Amino acid sequence: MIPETNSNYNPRLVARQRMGRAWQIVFMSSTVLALIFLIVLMLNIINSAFGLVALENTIAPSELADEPLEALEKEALVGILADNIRRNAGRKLEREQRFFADTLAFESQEKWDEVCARAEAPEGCSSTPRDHANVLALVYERVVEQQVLETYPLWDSITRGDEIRAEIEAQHPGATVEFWSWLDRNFLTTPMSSDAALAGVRTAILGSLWVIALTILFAFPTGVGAALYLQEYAPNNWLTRIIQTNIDNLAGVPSILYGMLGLAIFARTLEPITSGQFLGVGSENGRTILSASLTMALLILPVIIINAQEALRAVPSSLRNAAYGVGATRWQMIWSHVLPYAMPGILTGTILAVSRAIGETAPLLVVGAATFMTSDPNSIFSKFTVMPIQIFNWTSRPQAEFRNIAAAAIIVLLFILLTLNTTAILLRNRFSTRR
Amino acid sequence: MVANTMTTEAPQRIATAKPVVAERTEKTGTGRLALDAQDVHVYYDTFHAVKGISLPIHEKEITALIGPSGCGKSTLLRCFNRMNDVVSGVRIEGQILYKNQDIYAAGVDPVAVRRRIGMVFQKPNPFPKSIYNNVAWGAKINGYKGNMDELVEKSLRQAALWDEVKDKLQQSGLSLSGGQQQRLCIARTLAIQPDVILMDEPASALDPIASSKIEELMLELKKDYTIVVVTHNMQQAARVSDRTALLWLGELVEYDETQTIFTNPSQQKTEDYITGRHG
Amino acid sequence: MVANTMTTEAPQRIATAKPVVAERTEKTGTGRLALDAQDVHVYYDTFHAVKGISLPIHEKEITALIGPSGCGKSTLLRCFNRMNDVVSGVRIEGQILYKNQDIYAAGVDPVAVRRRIGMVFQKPNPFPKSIYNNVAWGAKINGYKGNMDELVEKSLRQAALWDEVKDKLQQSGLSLSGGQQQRLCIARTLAIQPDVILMDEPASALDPIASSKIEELMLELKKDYTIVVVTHNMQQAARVSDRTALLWLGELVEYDETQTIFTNPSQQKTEDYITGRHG
Amino acid sequence: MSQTPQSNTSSDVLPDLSSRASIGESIIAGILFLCGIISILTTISIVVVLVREAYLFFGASEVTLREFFTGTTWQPAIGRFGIWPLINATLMTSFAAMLVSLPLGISAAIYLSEYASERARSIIKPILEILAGIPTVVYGYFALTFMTPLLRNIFGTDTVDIFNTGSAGIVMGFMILPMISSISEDALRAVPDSLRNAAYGLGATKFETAVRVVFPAALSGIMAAFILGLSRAVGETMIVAVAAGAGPRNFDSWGEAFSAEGFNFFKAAETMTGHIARISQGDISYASLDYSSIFSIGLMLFIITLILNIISRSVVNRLREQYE
Amino acid sequence: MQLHRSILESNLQELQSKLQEMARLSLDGLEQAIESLKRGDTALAGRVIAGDDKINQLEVDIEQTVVVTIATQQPAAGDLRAIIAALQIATELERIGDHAASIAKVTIRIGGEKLMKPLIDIPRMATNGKDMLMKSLKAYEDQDSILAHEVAADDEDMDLLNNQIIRELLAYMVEDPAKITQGSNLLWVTHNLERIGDRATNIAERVLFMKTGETLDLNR
Amino acid sequence: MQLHRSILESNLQELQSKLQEMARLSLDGLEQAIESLKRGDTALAGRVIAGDDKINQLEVDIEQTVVVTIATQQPAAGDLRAIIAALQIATELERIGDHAASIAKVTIRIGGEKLMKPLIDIPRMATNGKDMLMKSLKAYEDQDSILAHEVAADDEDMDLLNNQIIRELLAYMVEDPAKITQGSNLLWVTHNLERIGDRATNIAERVLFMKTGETLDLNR
Ligand SMILES: Nc1ncnc2c1ncn2[C@@H]1O[C@H](COP(=O)(O)OP(=O)(O)OP(=O)(O)O)[C@@H](O)[C@H]1O
Ligand SMILES: Nc1ncnc2c1ncn2[C@@H]1O[C@H](COP(=O)(O)OP(=O)(O)OP(=O)(O)O)[C@@H](O)[C@H]1O
Ligand SMILES: [Mg+2]
Ligand SMILES: [Mg+2]
Ligand SMILES: O=P([O-])([O-])[O-]
Repeated sequence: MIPETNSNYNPRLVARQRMGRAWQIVFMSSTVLALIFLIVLMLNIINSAFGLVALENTIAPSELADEPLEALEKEALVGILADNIRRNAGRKLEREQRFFADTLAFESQEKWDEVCARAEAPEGCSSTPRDHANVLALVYERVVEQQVLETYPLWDSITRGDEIRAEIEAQHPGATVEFWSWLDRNFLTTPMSSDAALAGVRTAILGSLWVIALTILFAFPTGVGAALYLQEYAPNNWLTRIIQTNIDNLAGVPSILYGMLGLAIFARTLEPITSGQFLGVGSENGRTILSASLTMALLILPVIIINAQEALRAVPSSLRNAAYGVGATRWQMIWSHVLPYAMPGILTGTILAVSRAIGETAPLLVVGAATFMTSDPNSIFSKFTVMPIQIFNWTSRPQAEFRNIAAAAIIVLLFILLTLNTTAILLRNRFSTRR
Repeated sequence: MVANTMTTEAPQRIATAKPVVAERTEKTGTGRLALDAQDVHVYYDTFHAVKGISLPIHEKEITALIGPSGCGKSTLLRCFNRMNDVVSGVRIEGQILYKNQDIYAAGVDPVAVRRRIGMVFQKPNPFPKSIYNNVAWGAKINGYKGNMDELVEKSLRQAALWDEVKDKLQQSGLSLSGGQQQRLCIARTLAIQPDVILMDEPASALDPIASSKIEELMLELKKDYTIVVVTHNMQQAARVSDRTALLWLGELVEYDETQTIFTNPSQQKTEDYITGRHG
Repeated sequence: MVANTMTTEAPQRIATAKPVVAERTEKTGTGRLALDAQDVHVYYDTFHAVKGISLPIHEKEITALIGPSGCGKSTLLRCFNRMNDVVSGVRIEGQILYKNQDIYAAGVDPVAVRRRIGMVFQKPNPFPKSIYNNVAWGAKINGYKGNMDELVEKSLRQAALWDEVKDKLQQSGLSLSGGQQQRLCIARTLAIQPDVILMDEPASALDPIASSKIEELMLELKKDYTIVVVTHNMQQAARVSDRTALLWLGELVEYDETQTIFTNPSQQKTEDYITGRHG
Repeated sequence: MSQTPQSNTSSDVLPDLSSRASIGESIIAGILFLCGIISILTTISIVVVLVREAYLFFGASEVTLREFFTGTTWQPAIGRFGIWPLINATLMTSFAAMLVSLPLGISAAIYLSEYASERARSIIKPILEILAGIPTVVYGYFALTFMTPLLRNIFGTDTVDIFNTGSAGIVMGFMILPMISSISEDALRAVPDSLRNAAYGLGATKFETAVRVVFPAALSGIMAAFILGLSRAVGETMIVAVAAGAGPRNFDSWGEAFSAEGFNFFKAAETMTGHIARISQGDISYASLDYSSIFSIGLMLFIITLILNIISRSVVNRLREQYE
Repeated sequence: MQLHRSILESNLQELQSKLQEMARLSLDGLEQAIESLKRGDTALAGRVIAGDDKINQLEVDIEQTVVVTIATQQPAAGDLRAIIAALQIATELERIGDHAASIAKVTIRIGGEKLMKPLIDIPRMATNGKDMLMKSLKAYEDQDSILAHEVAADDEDMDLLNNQIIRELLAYMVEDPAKITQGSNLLWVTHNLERIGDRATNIAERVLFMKTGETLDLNR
Repeated sequence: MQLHRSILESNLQELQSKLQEMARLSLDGLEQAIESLKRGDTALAGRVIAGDDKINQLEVDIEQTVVVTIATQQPAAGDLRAIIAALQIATELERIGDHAASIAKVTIRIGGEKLMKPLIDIPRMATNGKDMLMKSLKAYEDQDSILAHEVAADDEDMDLLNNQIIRELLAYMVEDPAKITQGSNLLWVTHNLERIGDRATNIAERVLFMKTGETLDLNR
């Protein structure tokens, strides 16, 4: 020990060091708590996305055929359909999409010709026939009519699987018990359905992609342009200050208000444009991908601008001086030095903003996402739904199995976001270490 | 644009002004003026940073600007190639003659001025590009038509950097040490073949060794270029410059040959500053 | 802990080592040692930054550490009050004796060491608190029992700052000029009444005028304190210090009275460095 | 001035210093300016939209401004438009959120910036960023499927409703936590190391350095984090839409509104944002009072968050000045 | 806070006071040497010769201080000129000390021998030399260039006086060859005194240099 | 990139070459002065006296260069000692020039008068002095301290020779009072030559100072 020799001071070192250690534990625990929360959240979702389900079929597949249904030819499957559903329902299916290219399964040829001759011919008249998987799905949906009686979370399924099986045995004697992953290939590739067991997220994923692609197209150039204007060109006057203040404030406006803006302006006032009616195509109203994208673009624009400004501000003024010093014009300076230097920062900021946009729900809810949509979007004037809307929709439903597919959809969404965020972080780290 | 006689006699007109601008026999230089600041005032919004300074800059000599912090050295220096235009809220009065033209006259493009009057800054600021491109870029945008490889080599040689970098021209300019970076910045300026090189504390961010290399380089360069250098380091001004101007609160206290300033200044203020008795 | 005789004879053991540590008759100081570094090595992870330096620091004198950038001056200085402990990946070997104790011995709390061996940094770093609290804070946490107002006034007076700030003690320390801030930082250190004050380029961030004020202050302070100062500015070392140590690539080249180092060094490397012929 | 014979023979060639045509430069500047203006248009649109619809709303015969601000019931079906129930719910969820996020967030920030090793930081920081990147609807899901059952387990199913503000608020707190800890940490790390060195140099312990030097120096940044977090909580929609309840908790009188029951965290309630989200779902008619009523709520929301933002920015600016 | 460059100033101070010390010692030496000559006091002369060591040592000290000051304090302008002047004045003073010693040596050489005539002009010359020296030192201390110029004027008188004494002594010697040895010794004394005048003039030159930075030659 | 402090080195170079020039001029002056004395060539003597101006000017130049170099180049250690040494050597050389002029003045004072005896010892002394001077300058150029010590040893011979000449001249004068004037003039010449030896020794001292930083007194 170094003794205190100055009698004017009494440092009480031991006590001070002890107090320091106590608080350090407090600080660390808080951090750990936040991490625990994240883990619990993830586990909770995984817990719901997988697990045992109790199933009951109206007709057991074994009663329909000797072999497993999957092994049957398409013709046989259509035969099963024809045997088990009402003819009207069959016709309806055929009008949506025909079963065979050459023959008709439910409709008579004359009736078919007549229907197809109408001005508004159904899609089935022109579409390619249903494939095997489609027909198989129809068999399950319409004939086997598998119903989910009960679902169990993963944790319970693992820890007390036998108990659960016994329980189900007791309550639903005819039911089968299966271990399901709610997240599977089918889930990703099938469209929405009102039956949780059959529903998928394809439409929503495609919707999200459309909306985001368009959003980036609108927001990125504008955002970078605005940032360049503010950082490199704007004179220091009232207008600039107003723009700046305004952008800062916009970044803090709750997202739902953007939704209201989108609703009032894009979906309603600009309906003729956003619906595509001015081109004679598209939907009946303005609640389209275009409206959604424009809304989203406005929403993330301030974020992009602010991030880009930050990145531009990080460009050392010495670099600008250097360029001027060798006789560069302003744009030469920006194009050759400022932008390349700031681009990683700008991209990082943009990716983060975009990943926020992907997860945004409220504004699109307000702009008018379709809550139930089975056909894929195919133009900017299509109706739309997106992943988070789908999740919200499923979460809000009372039936337990929708929670399970909501969880599965969440995993998909989180996976996309995680990928984007990781890209952003890697990008940032790579360029921050390079300097 | 004002046609002005730019001769060694030019400073006469200043002789009547208070700051004593002495003229002696030249030891170095050509005896002509490279630049001639005439009654220059600079305002930052309302702040009067440079107060009517007249300063003839002699060709192929090193002129040093010294003075306490905030006295307007950098501001004055940046007037010489209109770098102040980049700063917002600056107003400049007076004339700066370069080859008989006022560089502040209407119709003069600051970009053209900067091409003739290059600048080197306090902190080495190479572009985050390869060494080669650092040197070539300025020449390229200024439409250099000759052999670029030769120009790059020549500029790097002149900046006493060639031997150290000739095997790694494609490496980033940022991979060099501070002193090398500063010489790279000088090479970059040389590549646009200016007449005058302005340097704002070019060695103050460097350690003494790198700093003396820059000093040696300046001495080498003055054979071909006119150099105006701002420095905080009085001893540095003493070591390298041919003429020294002492600024104080935006005014020119004294401007004379460096050896006179440092051995026998005519103003008491200079004497006090030089001898370290600045109160 | 090693009980070591701390007398003027202590440096004898070094005489056998290569760097010549000359002992002359004292002009100032008490003739005793305030600190005694013995064969100190510092490693940053695997990098050997300080290579077995032995350096006796004389009480109530100013000892200057000079040398080219990266030679380990700051690293060595920070060993003297265990500030290196704050840096991760540092390993220190050897002993530094303070009042017959090795400050690196097990059981020595670095906090206690720093309380006795204060430090002033390159960039003025006042706390964003009032001037008064800047000075009082360190004393307070160290359990100062006397009259705080008096201590603050005394410390500010010692730091030659009292007259400039006595009417605005409640203003933020950051509202002062750079030079004043640095003197505030010195006052803050004085308020904990250390024995030794370490200064790492205390004036290098300041302009020449503020810088000379710090130099004057150091001369004033050495009446009561032992000062070890790192400086890039050789001339500054020459001006203020009683002894100068030249470091080179982590080794001690020469350590002697300043006037000997600057007029008649015994090592050729010192001569070259001092005369500016560092290649 | 007289031309002396020696005059400036160096001017072999008079250099051309005149302006080059720079129309391209001007066009670019113009385009960039237009980009900057878009943000102004956005704000104007928001204000115009909100104010116009709100004006229609207040112009309707069923609604009076007085009732809007003094009523304690929001029941459009019977023409009762007192906004308090919605504000009350917003306050409750926000309060719960801040109660969770502030102490945890700041503690975590101090830990990360002052104590954690570089390695620990490099692991924990991105994880917290993940937390910040999770869409709010997922938090809503979590509140509904985990937090509420947990609360019901602890406090009993009778006390705790399936939809309740407490669960939404707590989860919202964790949603905001990374934001608070990240901004606070930035503020703490923005405190220059030289200040820490100064404290160590005076014989301060690590804790004293962190809490008595670094923390106060970063206080305005931390304040800004708090206010931004609050603003975020007030504007948050999906968590409350999913977990807090799907109908305003109406009160018969102000007395009831300010009774313990009025602030019961275990009961369902609908916040301003939750209400907007619910009403705007589905095909509401643009001409209906429902439609314009949500714009009046939106206007309130806009004003509240605007004020919070302005406060936080001025705090941040003060921080900036301090260090420049 | 006031800036005064304490070390530089204390060094300048030190130089100043050492110079004063030297001046005092050499003036004393001169006076005593003349006194010893007048009185034929060889013991006193011995003391003068011994005292010269002190003066020499002071010159060495001053030289050391000058080098250290230049090396460590980087003086410029007036300070630098003052330091260089101090160095050169010290050389002059050292030589004046030598001259005094030379005169004392004459005393010893002459021994107890009676002087060929009572000394009148030589002491007068010595007094003149002392006056010039004191004047030049005062000019140095006060940086008084007028006084410095006066010194140069005085030197002319000194030269006249010198020539007169030489003629006189030569006449004596021609008259009485027995006095040749003593005469040439006394010639030597006057020569030394004349040189002291030159030295004083040199000091005055240094003062002017220090004040103006111009080097002139007042001996011309 | 190699560092060489070009201005400082060119200044040092300049000092060096000016010193050499001074040395050359003063050696020439000395030689010619002795020659003029031997031959009674007053015209040559006149040229020697006139040539002294050049030497004086060089000293002023050197002084100026020294001050400028110190003020602008902040020399330290060896550089600084070399500069200070140059300043002091210049002073010595200037004085040597004066001595040569003094000897030349004697030639003029003697006029056409026949010398009382053929000059043998005086030219020998002059040659000795020249040798010493050359040696000391070589020591300066080569920083050769051994040579410098040799110079000091030579000075002892010089003093012996001087005493011998003085005795001899005095004897002549006592013998023939008519030769007193010329004799005392020749005494003056030997004195000047003796001083030249001292000067050379001083230069040697400076060389040692420059090499070691120690000031010693070889005259002791
Ligand atoms: N952009 C600016 N806006 C307002 N005032 C400025 C600006 N730049 C400089 N000044 C002020 O002008 C004065 C002169 O500044 P300048 O940078 O020329 O000083 P300097 O002599 O170069 O000082 P230093 O040695 O610190 O670089 C200072 O008082 C400074 O505060
Ligand atoms: N924290 C660190 N980690 C690794 N290496 C370091 C660290 N700090 C310093 N070094 C290295 O140790 C060596 C000595 O550094 P130090 O800062 O002591 O040098 P210095 O002499 O003070 O230089 P300067 O004059 O530039 O301040 C340098 O080579 C440096 O790169
Ligand atoms: Mg500047
Ligand atoms: Mg350092
Ligand atoms: O010392 P002096 O030979 O010049 O008298």
